[in-house]
Amino acid sequence: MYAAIVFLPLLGFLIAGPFGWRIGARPSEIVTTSLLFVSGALSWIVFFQVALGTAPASVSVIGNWFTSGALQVDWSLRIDTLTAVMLVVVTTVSSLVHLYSIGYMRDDPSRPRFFSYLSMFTFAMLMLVTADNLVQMFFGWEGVGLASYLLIGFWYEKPSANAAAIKAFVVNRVGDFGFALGIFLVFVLTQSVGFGQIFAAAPGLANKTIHIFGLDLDAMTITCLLLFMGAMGKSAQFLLHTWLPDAMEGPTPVSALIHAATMVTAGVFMVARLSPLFEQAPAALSFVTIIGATTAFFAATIGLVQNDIKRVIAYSTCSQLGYMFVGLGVGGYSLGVFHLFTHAFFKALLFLGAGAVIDAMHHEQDMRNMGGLWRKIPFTFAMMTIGTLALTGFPFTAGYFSKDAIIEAAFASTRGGAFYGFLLTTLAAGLTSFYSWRLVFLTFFGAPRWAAAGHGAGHDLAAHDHAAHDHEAHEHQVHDHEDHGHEGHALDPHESPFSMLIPLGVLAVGALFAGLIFSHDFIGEGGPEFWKGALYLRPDNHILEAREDIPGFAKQLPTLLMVVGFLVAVLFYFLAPSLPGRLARGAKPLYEFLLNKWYFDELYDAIFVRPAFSLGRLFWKGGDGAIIDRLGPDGVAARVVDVTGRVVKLQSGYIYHYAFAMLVGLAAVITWYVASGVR
Amino acid sequence: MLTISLSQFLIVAAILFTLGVAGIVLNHKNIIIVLMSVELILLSVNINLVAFSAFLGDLTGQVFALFILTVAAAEAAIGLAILVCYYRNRGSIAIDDINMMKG
Amino acid sequence: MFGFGILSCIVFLPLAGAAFILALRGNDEATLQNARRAALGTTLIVFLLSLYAYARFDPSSSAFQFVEEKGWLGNGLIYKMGVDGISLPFLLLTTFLMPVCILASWKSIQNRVKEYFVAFLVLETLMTGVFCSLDLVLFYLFFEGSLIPMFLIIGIWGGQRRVYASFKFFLYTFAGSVLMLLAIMAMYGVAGTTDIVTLLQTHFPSSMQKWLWLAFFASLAVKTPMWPVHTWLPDAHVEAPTAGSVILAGVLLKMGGYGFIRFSLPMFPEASAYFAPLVFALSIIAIIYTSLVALVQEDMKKLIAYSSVAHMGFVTMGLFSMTAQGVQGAVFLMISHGLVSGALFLCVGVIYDRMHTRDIAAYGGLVFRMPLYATVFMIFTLANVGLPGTSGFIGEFLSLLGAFRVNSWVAFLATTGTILSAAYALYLYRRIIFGVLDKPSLASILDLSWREATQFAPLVALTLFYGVYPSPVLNASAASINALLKGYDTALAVTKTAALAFH
Amino acid sequence: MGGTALFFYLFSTVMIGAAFMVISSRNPVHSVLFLILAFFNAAGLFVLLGAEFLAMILVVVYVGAVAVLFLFVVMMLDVDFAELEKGFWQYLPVGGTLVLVVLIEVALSVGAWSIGPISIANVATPMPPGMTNTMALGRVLYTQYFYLFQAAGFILLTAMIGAIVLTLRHKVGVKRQNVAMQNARTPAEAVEVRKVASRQGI
Amino acid sequence: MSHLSLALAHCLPEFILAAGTLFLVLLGALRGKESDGLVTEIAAGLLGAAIVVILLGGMTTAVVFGGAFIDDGFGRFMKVLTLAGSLVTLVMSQDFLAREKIDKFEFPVLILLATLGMLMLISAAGLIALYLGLELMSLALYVIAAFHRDNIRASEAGLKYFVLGALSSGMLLYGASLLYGFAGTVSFAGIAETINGKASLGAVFGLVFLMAGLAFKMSAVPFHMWTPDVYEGAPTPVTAFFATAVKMAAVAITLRVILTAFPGIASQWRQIVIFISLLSMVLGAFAAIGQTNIKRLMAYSAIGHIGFALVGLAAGGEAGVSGVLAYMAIYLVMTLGTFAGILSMRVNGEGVENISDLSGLAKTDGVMAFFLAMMMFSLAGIPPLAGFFAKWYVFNAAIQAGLYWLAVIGILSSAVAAFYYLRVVKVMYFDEPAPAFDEPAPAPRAVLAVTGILVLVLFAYPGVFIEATTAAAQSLF
Repeated sequence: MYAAIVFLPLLGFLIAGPFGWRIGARPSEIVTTSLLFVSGALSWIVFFQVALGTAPASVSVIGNWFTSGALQVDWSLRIDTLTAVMLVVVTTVSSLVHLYSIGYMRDDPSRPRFFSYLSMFTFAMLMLVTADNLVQMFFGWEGVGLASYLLIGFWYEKPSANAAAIKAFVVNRVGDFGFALGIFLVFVLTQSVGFGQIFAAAPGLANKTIHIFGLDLDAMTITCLLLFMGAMGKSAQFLLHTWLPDAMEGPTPVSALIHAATMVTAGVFMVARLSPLFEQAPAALSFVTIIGATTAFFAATIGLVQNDIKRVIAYSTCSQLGYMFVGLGVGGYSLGVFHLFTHAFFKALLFLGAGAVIDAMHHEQDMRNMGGLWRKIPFTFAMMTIGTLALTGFPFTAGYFSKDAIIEAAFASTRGGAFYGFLLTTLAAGLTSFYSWRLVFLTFFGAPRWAAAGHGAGHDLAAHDHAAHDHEAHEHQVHDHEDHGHEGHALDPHESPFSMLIPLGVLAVGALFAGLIFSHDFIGEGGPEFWKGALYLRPDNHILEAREDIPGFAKQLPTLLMVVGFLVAVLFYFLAPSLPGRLARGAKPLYEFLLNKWYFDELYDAIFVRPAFSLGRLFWKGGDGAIIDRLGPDGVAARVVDVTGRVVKLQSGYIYHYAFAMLVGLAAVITWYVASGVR
Repeated sequence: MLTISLSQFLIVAAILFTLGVAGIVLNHKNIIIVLMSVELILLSVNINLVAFSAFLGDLTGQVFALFILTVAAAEAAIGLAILVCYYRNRGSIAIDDINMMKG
Repeated sequence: MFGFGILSCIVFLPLAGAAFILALRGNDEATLQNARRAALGTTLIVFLLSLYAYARFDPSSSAFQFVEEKGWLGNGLIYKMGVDGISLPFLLLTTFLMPVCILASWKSIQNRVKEYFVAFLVLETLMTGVFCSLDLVLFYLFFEGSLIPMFLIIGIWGGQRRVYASFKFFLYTFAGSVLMLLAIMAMYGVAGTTDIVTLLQTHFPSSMQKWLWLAFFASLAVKTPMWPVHTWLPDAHVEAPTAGSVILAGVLLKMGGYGFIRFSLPMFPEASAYFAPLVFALSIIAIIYTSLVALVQEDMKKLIAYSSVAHMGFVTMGLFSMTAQGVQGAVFLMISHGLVSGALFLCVGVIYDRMHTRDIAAYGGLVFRMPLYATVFMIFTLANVGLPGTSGFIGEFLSLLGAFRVNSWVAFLATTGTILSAAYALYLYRRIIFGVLDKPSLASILDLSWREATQFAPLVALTLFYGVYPSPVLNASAASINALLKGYDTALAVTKTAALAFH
Repeated sequence: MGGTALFFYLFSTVMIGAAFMVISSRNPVHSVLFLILAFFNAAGLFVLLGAEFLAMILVVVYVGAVAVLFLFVVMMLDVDFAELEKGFWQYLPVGGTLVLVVLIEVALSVGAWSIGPISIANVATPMPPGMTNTMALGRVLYTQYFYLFQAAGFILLTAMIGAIVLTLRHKVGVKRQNVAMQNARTPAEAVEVRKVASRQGI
Repeated sequence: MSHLSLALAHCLPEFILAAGTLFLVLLGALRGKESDGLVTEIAAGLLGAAIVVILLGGMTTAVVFGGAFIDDGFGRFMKVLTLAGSLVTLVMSQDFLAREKIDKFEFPVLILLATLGMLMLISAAGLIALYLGLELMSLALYVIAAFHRDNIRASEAGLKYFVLGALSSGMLLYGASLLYGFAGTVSFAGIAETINGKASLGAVFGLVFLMAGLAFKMSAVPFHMWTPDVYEGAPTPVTAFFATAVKMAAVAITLRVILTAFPGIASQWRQIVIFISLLSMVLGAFAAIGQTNIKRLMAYSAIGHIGFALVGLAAGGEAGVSGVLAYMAIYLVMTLGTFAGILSMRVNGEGVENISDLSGLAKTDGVMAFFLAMMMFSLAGIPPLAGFFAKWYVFNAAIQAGLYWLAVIGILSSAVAAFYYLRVVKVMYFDEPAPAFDEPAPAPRAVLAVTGILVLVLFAYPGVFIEATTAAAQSLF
């Protein structure tokens, strides 16, 4: 059964991929989607058996992958509660996205390819979560990266999509770079990459020092930091986050599945899975907290001013991932995973909802060109509102349980960086509320700005975006391609087909109730029986208990800020629509700073991308051409020719020169002997 | 017996030899003089051989010298024949003109 | 004659094929077709023979197998053939790539067809000979001899600057190899024989080892090629015909790595340990430097050539880590790179045949007309990037792991190469395959023909198969490599412990 | 005693002087004449050394044959010697220095000549006592040196063939004497007897 | 008389050539113009007969004619090479001479005389015999260099060769006279006995002057200057003769003199040999690169190859000497093949000798291009062709003798030299075709094919060959 969960999507891929063009689009859709649903159903069974039930955790080895010296890597399936949770998240969201895509992609000629990619992604993700060793995890890790690459660049005729795809892959590779080094280090420390052995060896390695990179460092800290680097890349954490917003170039279902619900949470999963290691590295955990908190806040600030509906949600995702890491960082692994779980529902919901909006708007993504849609697409509006509520942590929705728990834990924790985490996540909670509602208001309320049809009109109507004019060109380029829907004729936003609406509904249920239902098991008293040791806590880690005992104000603070954020949004977009524009003008540098995403792209472009290209050019023309070739082969050849010229000149054709040469040779030799003192 | 030492003969021969070599190396005008320089070299060798022969009390040197004389005559004949042949083609025996082939 | 050992058959059978083609008279299409078929048939038979050898090969033994020995030059110079777990994969790689190359040349070579196939068959003899030789002089014979047909292949059937490239290729590698020849002579002086098996048991004096190592290095580093003696490779690749590039990247480069593992490491262990930092430094420079250079290339073949240099950097790094993972990884990476880079050159060849330009800027949006091609190209691009699940991953991973065990900085810097490789490979793919198909010249370009698909099919299959199940190669070589490492460690018993990075 | 030395120095000085003139003279004809002078003096040196036969041969062969041959060729080629007058001195510095170096070094070596340790007792063809130089040479030349003598013969043959093949030209239209035909002629073919009538002409 | 008949038995090859020459001179002189073809055939027959006589003859070593003549294994080996060179050259030359209208009967006669000189040279056991053999050879060579007497280049070549040759003979003689004066004897054995391991300046000077003369004949740097001009100017068959038979004889006598007369002062002559060997290898490699005339190219190639061969001599010992012998034998084969190719270079009856005339030969005459390319690769020393083994033997000897730097420089210059050989291949294979050559004469073509096959397959059966060189080398020690 376990194998079936993992390999059914692969089967789907193998059918829809190579043969999709032959069997046609509809069969491909049906095959992949139905296989996914089977897989999803099985996953729930596993979830009930393993997580909620009493079935034991198990590891089943499928076969040997490769063996070299002491290194043995198997293909295997590790099923425990953590895996089961992930299986449920992945297969559920994936199957829903498959279903949704049937509707969303209905006009696309490359549907078989799309569905095969989706299935392949699901397979890779499942390999990742079921891995019993780091290398298989790495396999899945890069596999999902590949799928992400392929799906971001799905519309390959778009230059921006291609660029975003490459960016995603390469930035992820930066993370994987750390991950790989981490794996190496783990192997060096434990002579194994299998989880069983690593986890067994981890306590013994606490506080051990290792000589690496010319320094003596704490073994577990450096190991965990390197591994976490992988997580940072995959989960788009601060510094390695730049690919995620650009990844929105992909079709919206992809954003929902990969860039919101599942793949990006792989980093969270990894840290949770490796909790036995991270528990031995408090310094690394502090780092996780700090990075997570920074991301949560930073992404939220950018989210405030974005105009592209998907980008707002993307930054929101980024921010929420930060929360998860804060949860992990303070030692509350279950908190992080629980937020992952709930987040999957509401963020997938938001994305799919956004997709429905975009679909309704004929592939318009700029919120400045929307407005007043709630009347046109009420169902979508409702779903989006539910998602927003869950995201902002409206009481008793999913986010309320999971997110607030993280903030509480950050407050309660005594670890390094925890207070920083608390502070920033709390602030971010307010910001989240603001931008989420801003999205809803701009999209569904106010005057319909799409009615005027055409780009320019939309812009003029948007009161707040004067300052953005400079960026028109840039923005234009970014969504040049999904806006072909409104070329010159009036829009008539419409509700999406049922295949799209059903997933929304299902997810909405999850977004509303997942927290309520599962918080007891995930993070409450039911935790130990639920997790059954899949997450390791050191005996001195009491964060889950401590979280319960924090003062009331700290508990209420996030909710309070959520309300404040909502009110500000109401103020800005209902009561005083001119205010955002004025504010943007008033604090122009800050606005610009946020609108340009803290200038990270520019910064990286300046310190990595462009130097890489100019270095490459320098090495090519200068290194290979001007130095190596010029001094090496070409230079030697030229010198040889010079020498030849000189030698040939000696051969003057004159007899006396020839005789002279003979005499010189003779004189040289006899002088040599006279000088060397032969008697 | 002789009062002139072997070395004196040898030095005379050496001078003659170097004169002959100089004639070839330094002469830049006339190929015939070069041929004559060759004869000088052979002469110096003969002096050497005869001197050694005398001082060693061994006839071999003289026999050698005799053969050298023979060969020298043959060599002169061939040399002059080639020279004539060349002159017929080129119309000159200036050394600087013997320069069709070089490099 | 040479007897009829299976290895001799494998090595010399192509010569028979070449003789047959030479004997064909006439220049009409039918004759040429016969020549093509003869070449394909010969290479296929050779491949089957090598498969048979593989089937009979005992992977649990580290000894040389199928050994044949005959007197030859006298004075300890013998005709000796044999394979062990290290050379067998290379032999198979060679015999496997040959039919593919013949297929790839089926249509694209239109002038001097017979000579072309003769050159290839002769080349096959020389290449397989390199991997089968158990006598150093015999090895050198094949090693150097392979320059001749390759020189002709580049020079006659190459591109515009073929003369420059072929000369550079020939003289560069020749100049390096002659020094190795001197070292071989010096070794002969010590051991009184050039029998590799005996030489493997011979201990060379420490000071001599360094010189010998350097001399071998001069040859092997050029062949591999390592930075900074790599500049012949881009030129040679760019100008060579497609199949020539495939062989060049697939097999000829591997001779360098094979030489290191067969000679430098086991025969000069002390020198290898002494010079390992140098190799590491050059390998890392190769990885980073050439990856960056690859990033800015405008010529497809050049880009792939530079990527080959970078990958061979991983190989040398892995080899000189002298860990089980490093060496096995290096061997596997060489095999994998042989398949992948060969396949990439075939990919370039496919569109070059159609458009007669290798200029990246001349392409774009091919996916619209050539979906199958795009898929194939994608698979090999990913394998080149070292994506897990493709053969490229195993080798890179193992060699990096091996290097990490020895020196963390080396592995750290080398791992950055994996980032850069992703960048240049995907960037290339994007520029050729993706984008809008707006160039009029491409409007009617055709997807892979059946013949082309046939030549890619086995490569795709192996690349993916080895990605998920690399054991056939790893297991075959394991015993020999373990023996190699054991010998190495014994030789360095004293120094090695002190040099351990981790304790 | 004094006489020998005197003649040695006389012959040597004149010979070297003449040799110098050979190579530096502007006119090749003069060079040839100086060459002859040098040979005569060398012959004198030979006589001093007791090699009378060689001295005579030198005069006969060189003066009588070789030098005359040179003279003949110089005359025959009829070169305009005025053209050939540049040169000798301008290359002297470099060439002369080198020649001088060789001379000094060789002189150093031969100036203190020491015959090898065992050679005197080991000579191949000791001078037979009480026999003239010519007779002694004659005795060994056709016996001990038979092989070399034959070789010298072949050298002369080569020279002959060479000189002929290079220079002999059968010019068309030149009448040559054909001895055989001349001898074979009979009066009958050569002479026609006619009766000629007086004061009529033929 | 039994003494003489014994001696004749040992110099039977020489006797055959000598007697045959006299007969041919008479025959030619008497028969006049019609005799040339016949004379050539008989001459070739004589050369062949001499080879047969040597191959079938005794395996003993004997010194005859009052210590002037030695018959030993080394001499027989080198004589076979020399005779083979002469024979093949003669056979190949017929067609060329006829077309150039210089097919006089004197040509084969002079070839025979030169060959006779070479045989005598190779068998010389004393200085006088050496000199006479050398002069017999040289005089004949002077003449045949200028044999095309109406051709200004040929006569210039003859003149240059003569003048410089005479100078070198003078040097050689001067050295010989010093050696005689030092040792009191002209026999090599006597000289060796006198020197007895002690290097005295007189003996060393004698050696140096002697070596200068011999180096000239081998065309080793710095006594090589005549080579390019003469190779270029002389008629092509003559050039082939120079490059093959003459080289064999010169190397043979150099080996013999050095090894039998000066074994005691090896450390002295080794310095000279290394010196000229190094210079020759380097100059041969560099100077050839800029050449456009293929005969001139072959001249520099010859200079370089002598350098390589001398590496073996520098190494000394049996291994080194057998290396030299092997080298020379292989070099003979390669050079004959190459010149067979050059002799076939003819367009519309006119001989051409520029490298560019070979352009695209692979397309116009694939067989010839193939074999010529084999020759070039072999000359460059690329395995598995014979040229590689030649280099293997000498450099291996050098390495075993500890001459590492000599070997390194030598082998690197061989890499430089590879360039110009490759250039010829490039011209033939990569360039667009020049006008096709005339239908080649059968003899050069056959020679090209036979030598090509020898060069190709030598590595398969080197056994007999190795044994022969080893045995020959042994007889010198």
